[in-house]
Amino acid sequence: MSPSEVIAAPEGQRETFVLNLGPQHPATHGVLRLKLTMDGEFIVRAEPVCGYIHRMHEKMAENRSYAQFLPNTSRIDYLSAMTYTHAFVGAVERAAKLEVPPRAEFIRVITSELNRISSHLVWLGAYLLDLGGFTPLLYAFDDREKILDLLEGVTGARLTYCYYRFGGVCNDVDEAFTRGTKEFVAYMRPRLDMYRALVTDNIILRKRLVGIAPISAETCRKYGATGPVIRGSGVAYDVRRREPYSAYPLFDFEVPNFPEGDCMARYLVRMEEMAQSLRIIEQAVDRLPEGPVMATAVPRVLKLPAGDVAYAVEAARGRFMVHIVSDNKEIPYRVKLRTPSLSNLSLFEEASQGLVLPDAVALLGSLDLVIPDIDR
Amino acid sequence: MDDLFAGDLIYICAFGLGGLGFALGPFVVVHLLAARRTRQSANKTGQFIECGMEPIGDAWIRYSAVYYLYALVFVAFAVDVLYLIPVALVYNREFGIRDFVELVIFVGILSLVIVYAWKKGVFEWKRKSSAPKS
Amino acid sequence: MNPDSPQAHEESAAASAGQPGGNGASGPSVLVGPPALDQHTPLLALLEQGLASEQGGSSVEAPALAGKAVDFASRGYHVEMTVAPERVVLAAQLMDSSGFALDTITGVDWLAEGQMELLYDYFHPESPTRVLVRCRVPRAAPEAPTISAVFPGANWHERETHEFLGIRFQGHPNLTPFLLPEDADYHPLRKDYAA
Amino acid sequence: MEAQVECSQIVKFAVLDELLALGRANSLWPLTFGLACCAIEMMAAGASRFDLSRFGAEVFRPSPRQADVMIVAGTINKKMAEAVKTLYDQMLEPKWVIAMGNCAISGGPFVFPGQYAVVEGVDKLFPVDVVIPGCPPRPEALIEGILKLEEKLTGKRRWPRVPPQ
Repeated sequence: MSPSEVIAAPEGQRETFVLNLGPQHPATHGVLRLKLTMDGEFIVRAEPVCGYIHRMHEKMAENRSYAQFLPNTSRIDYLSAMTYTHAFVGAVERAAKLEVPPRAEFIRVITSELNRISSHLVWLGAYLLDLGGFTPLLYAFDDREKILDLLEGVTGARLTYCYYRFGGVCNDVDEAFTRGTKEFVAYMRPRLDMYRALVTDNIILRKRLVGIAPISAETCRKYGATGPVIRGSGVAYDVRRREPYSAYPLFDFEVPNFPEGDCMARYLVRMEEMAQSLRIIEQAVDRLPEGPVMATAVPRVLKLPAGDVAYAVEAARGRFMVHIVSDNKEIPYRVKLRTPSLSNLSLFEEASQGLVLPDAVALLGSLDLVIPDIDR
Repeated sequence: MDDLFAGDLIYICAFGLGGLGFALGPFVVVHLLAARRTRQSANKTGQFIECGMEPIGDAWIRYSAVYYLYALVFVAFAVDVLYLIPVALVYNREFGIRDFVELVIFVGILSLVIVYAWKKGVFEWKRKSSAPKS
Repeated sequence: MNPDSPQAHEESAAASAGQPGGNGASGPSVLVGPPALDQHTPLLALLEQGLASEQGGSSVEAPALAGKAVDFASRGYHVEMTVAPERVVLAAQLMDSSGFALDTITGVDWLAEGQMELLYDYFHPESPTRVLVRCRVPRAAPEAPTISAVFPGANWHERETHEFLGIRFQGHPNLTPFLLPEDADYHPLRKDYAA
Repeated sequence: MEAQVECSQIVKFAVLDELLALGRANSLWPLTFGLACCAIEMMAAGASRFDLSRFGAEVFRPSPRQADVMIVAGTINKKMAEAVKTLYDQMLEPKWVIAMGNCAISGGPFVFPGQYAVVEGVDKLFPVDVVIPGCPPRPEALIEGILKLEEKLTGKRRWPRVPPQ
């Protein structure tokens, strides 16, 4: 018994205090509030409080037509805006049975994967900022600017693209985009090796992440966590493989997963995913078919048949599913947005039991949350 | 009172006043030059900073002993540096190996605090309380 | 227009493996769509048999366990089950035991029919099967048992459905507003909600 | 919001104030207050390509006590309004507010009949100095906003205004 253990307060007078890791905090990447019941440096109970950026997306969906809701889809999770628009557009196409020309499908895959890489780069910069390293943010954002230039050339926006339409994409991809994408893939691969050498193999990062906050596959399933969180716990669940949509079955790519389930596993999954996305983009650009980018017979006023339709995509944070209930009018009756960040965060209370505060911040960063994605 | 004694006295008073001035000077300057009030929208200026939220509960509770031990190790080395300052003043008069050896011995003995604290597990931040384990 | 039972054609080979499934993207080569419908009939049988055995003698409300295979290409889920409110927890346990994960809980306010509907979406980490469990509750006093004991992830979904539509979940540990301010007593997603 | 309370200092200097204003204008420390999409563009502005540190504004202080300007980057909703007002009060004078993006200016895309959650514009809570339209505004627009605030402080514009083509 070392003297420091003897000095600890006796049982009855043990006091915990409540700390607000509140809405305005650099570690929460937005306005998430964590009510932490702390005992010294250890977390007794962490209760996430959400709703500080609730923007009524589902209420807006109920009084706008399908086309008017498109801009909203890229503001739910603005870091992977393409995949979110892809889900909404896919759901409407699935219900209205619209044929999307193959060239549009390929363009959707290319832009979605570029968007996934840019989202992972923002996560890399912000996560290492949480762990104390400032420089990787500058490198990651520098690479990300190259992707944003490519996407801006085609869609005109940097963050909230509204590029997909029901039945295709709104304008075609020019030669500069395909050449630029090839150059970007060639440029990015050595950069990923540099990140591996500089950041992944850094002993301080390994000390902060290896073995911290392990999450079992069973916990992920119980809470419905998906994306890099469940792939970090050993389950190779990827919506692009499980429920093949768009042109993804035509490309071969692995689904990286690591069995440990700790923060390092989730980190490695995202780093590996960037390399896989580069592979997909390379294949898609090489086999980009010619032809129209917009389906021909798209009705002016879109009315979905009565009933439910669901469409799931693999967003950067996990499984994003749009569930539309329509009653044969041009305005949807109810639109449910199943967002990955909500399920990924719901396991935080259980996973952060007994962690030290800095490890809880490392766990929070490894879940890669976008708070408007939770609050919708 | 011969003048030597007066000279020293003046020197000490000047030194004391200078110290006092350094201590109280900023208060005066701030009072004069800083803005008197800040604009309010919910007059919460005095509230503790807790990410924009109302702090819950009180901070005056029994903390675990590890914080105290961490502070103790810091104080030990603060005092260590305190003694090194006068040495630094006279260190380069006529350099002798003896001064260097004395210095190393002095710092060596004081750094035994680190060895003791490390062995006692202060730096591992072990959980010293009996709160419900995870 | 009661959207309760979309005319899902039974057992027709609509989405056989050969024909391009998904949303019919006729890519240069044939897209392999999700597996054929018949792959789900064993699951369907398991669920219905599971529900039937639980239900014991009283088989009066036969529709309580009407489950049917649905064409994935037009609906996005493979199996759809309509369940009475008190059987929701049982359906959740069946889903949990066969390895499903809760996707989300959607509340729909059918104002015209004076009913509210709860849609439980399930996905499976290892298999492509998607299941939708429907449950109708009267609009006057919308009540449903909580499944947060089976799926802890449902805790937040139920809190959100409660605050947006006012559907009470019996046995829920902490049914306070989740996204709206703590003292919110209005239900914004109800069709008759006036700001 | 109470009347404009007199909060300038006791002792005033004519010439020194201009020097003070120039010093403040070139070292505006923003409060890290990213709410939504505009926060990503604010981070991009702080990162290597757009580089806010050319204007002395790259030190993002998390604590309101050490921040000079509050860049409201995102949507303020009613549950968050209380916290925003607390943060504004906790900032020390001289302080300024930049409303970045349409949501901070007027509620932006989330204003529709029957909306129940969004505060339509941050100027309903406290006075705003500079307004940057856009959804989200580009990093260059944020830099222009900071230059506009510097112009407001020092009275003259340090960088030549680019005439719109």
